[in-house]
Amino acid sequence: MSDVKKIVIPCSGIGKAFGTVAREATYQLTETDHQSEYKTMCLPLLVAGDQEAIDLLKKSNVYTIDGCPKKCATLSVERIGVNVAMEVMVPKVLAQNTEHKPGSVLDIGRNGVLLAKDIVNKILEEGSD
Amino acid sequence: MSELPKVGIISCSGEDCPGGNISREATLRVLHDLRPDETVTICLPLFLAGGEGERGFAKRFPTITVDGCGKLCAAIGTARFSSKPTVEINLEDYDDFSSLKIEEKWHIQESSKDLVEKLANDIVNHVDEIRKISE
Amino acid sequence: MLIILSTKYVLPCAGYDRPGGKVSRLVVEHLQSLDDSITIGSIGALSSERPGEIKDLRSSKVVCIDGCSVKCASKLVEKHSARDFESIEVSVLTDMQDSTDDEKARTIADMVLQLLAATSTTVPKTIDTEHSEIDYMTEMIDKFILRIKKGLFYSDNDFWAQKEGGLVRIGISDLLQQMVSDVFFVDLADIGTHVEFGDELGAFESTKIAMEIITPLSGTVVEKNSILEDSPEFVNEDPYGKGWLYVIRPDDISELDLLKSANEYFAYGIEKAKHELGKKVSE
Amino acid sequence: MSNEGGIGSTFMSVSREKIPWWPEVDTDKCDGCAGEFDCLKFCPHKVYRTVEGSPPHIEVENKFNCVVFCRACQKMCTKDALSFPEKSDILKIIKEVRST
Repeated sequence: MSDVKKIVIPCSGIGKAFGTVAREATYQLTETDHQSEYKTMCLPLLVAGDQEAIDLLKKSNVYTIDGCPKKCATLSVERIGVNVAMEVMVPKVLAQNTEHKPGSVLDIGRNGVLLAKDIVNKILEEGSD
Repeated sequence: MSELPKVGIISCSGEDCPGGNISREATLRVLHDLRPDETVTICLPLFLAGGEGERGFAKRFPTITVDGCGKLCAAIGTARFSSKPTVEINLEDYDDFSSLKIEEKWHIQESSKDLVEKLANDIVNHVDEIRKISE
Repeated sequence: MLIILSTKYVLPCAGYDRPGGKVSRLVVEHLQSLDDSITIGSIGALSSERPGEIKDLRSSKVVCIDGCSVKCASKLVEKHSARDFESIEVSVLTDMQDSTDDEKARTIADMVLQLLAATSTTVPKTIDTEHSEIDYMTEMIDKFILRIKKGLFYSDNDFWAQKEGGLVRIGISDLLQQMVSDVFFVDLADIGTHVEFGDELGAFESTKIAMEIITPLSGTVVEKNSILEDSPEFVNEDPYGKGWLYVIRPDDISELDLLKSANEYFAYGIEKAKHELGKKVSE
Repeated sequence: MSNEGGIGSTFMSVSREKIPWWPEVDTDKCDGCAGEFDCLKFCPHKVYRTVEGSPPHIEVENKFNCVVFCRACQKMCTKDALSFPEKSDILKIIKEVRST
C-alpha cells in the first residue's frame, strides 16, 4: 500500500440532508475504523486558495462526496488543478438502496447513518488503489 | 408574510476543526427553529462553486457569515463573490472556543451545547437588528 | 459546466455633472476603437427596460464603469440580471490623480479589456445550466431562480405539456423540481399505458417527498425518457430539456386549453413559490 | 387569492371549495399504523390529524389543503384505508364550473 495519503472531501452543504450524510461518511472514514488511512480537509479553505492545503492535495488520492448534482466538492477540487481519484454522489448511492433514506439535515437518523456506511463501503471497495 | 428583507446566513462548513461543526449547528438552529421565516440557507460550498441563485441573493439581501476558525473562509468568500457580509461572526472571538475538545469536530458534545446556544442567540440578535434597521 | 458568454457588454456611467462620468464616456470611445465587438450599454435604455437592452445584458459578459461611489451602472445591472459581472469605479483609482482624463480613460479601457478577456478563463461565474434568456421568464424569489419556459402549457399540478405535431411531450416544471429538491429515483410507466387527465403515470422520489407524476392530459404513452432511470438528476438539472418524462398521443388535443399558458403559470408560480420554496423541512 | 392550496386558493381557475376532492378514511381499517401515522407524516399540506382511541386513527382536518389529483398518501397506507373520488368525475365538475 503506497504511502500516498487518502483525503476525503465532503460537500457538507448545509441546505440538504445529503450534505450531512456526506459529513457522516467522512467521519466514519477518518475518525473510526480507518483512521490511519483516510484524512479530511476543509473544502472552503481549498477554494480560498490555501497553498498548504493545495500542495497536500496534489500529493494525495482525493475522494469527493457530493450531496447533489451541483457537485461542489468535485468542481472545487478540479478547479485548483487536482484530479479526483473517486467521485461519490450520495443520491446515486441512495438509489441502489432506497431503504436508507436520511431524515432531515438536522438529524439524518438511523437510515442516514446506514446510507453513510454504504458510501464508506463503496469507497473502501472501489477506491483502494 | 412580512415585507422586511430576509437575511442570508452563510456558515463555514469546516470539517477539520470543532469550530466548523459548532457554527454549523448554531446556524441550523437559527435557520430551522429560531428564525425559520426570516432567514435563508446559503450553502457555502455551492456559493463558492458558483451557485447563481446563492450569489444573486447575497448581493441583494443582507448576509451574516459564521466562521468556525480564524481563516474566515465564509466571510472572505462572500465578500469576494458577492458583497461584503453585513455581519461577520468569528467563533474564535468566543472565550470558550479554546476549551473545545477535538472530538467536538463531528458530534456536538454536552460540554459545547451552551456555546452553540450562545452563538445561535447572537446570530438571532443580529438578524433582528438588521431587519429592524431596514424597517 | 463553464458558461461561455460570447458577447461583451460594457455599461458606462452617464453622469454629466461629475468628472467620473466624463472619463467613463472617454473610456467607451477608446474601447470602441480597440474592440468593435463590444456592445456599449445605455443607462437610459436599461432603466426603461428596452427588451433588446435587457437581452444583450443577460446574454453577455458585463463590465460596468461607475463614475463615482454612487455606482448607478452597477446598481442598475444588479436590478436586471442575476448573473455575475465586474465593475470599475473611476473615483477609486486614486493612483492616477495627476494624469489627464484621456490618460485615465486609456488605462481604464485596458483594465476593461482584461476583465472581459479574463472572465471566461477565471473561476466560472455560474455553474447552473446555461439558459438563453429569450425563451424563459425568470423571477428571483429569495435565492431561488424560477424559470418558466415560454410556449408551453402548464397544469396546476406543476407539469408542463408541449405540442409536437400531433403528439404532446410532458415533464415537470422548474417550480416543482425546486420544491421537491434532489430527485434520486424515477419510476416511469410503460409505453402503451393509457391515462385520463389527472391520472398517475409513474412516480419519482426525492429527499423531501415521494410523488406521483400527474398527467396534464389524457392519452397513450408512445415514448418514455428511460435515461432517467439511471440519471434521475436530469429532472432537476434540465426539467424542460433532458429531464422530459413522456411523449403522449393525446385523446383530444383541445384538452390543452384546460391548462395555463406560460404567462398565467408564471404569475401562479411566483405566488406559489413564495409559500413553497425555502420552506424548511426540519421534522 | 393564495395559491398554496387550501381555502381561498384556486385549481385550474376554479375556487378550491367548489372541487369535492379530499381523502375518505375508513376508520375500521385505519389503526394509525401502530402510532406511526405514515400518511400524516408524509403529507406536507396538513390534511390529516390524529384521533386518540384504541386503536388510534387519523381523520381529515383540512380537506381543501389536499392537492387535487394527488393520491400519493394512498400508496403509503398499508391497510388500504384511504379512498379518493373518481378523477373523471372531478374533471367533469371542473369543466362545468369553468364553462358557466
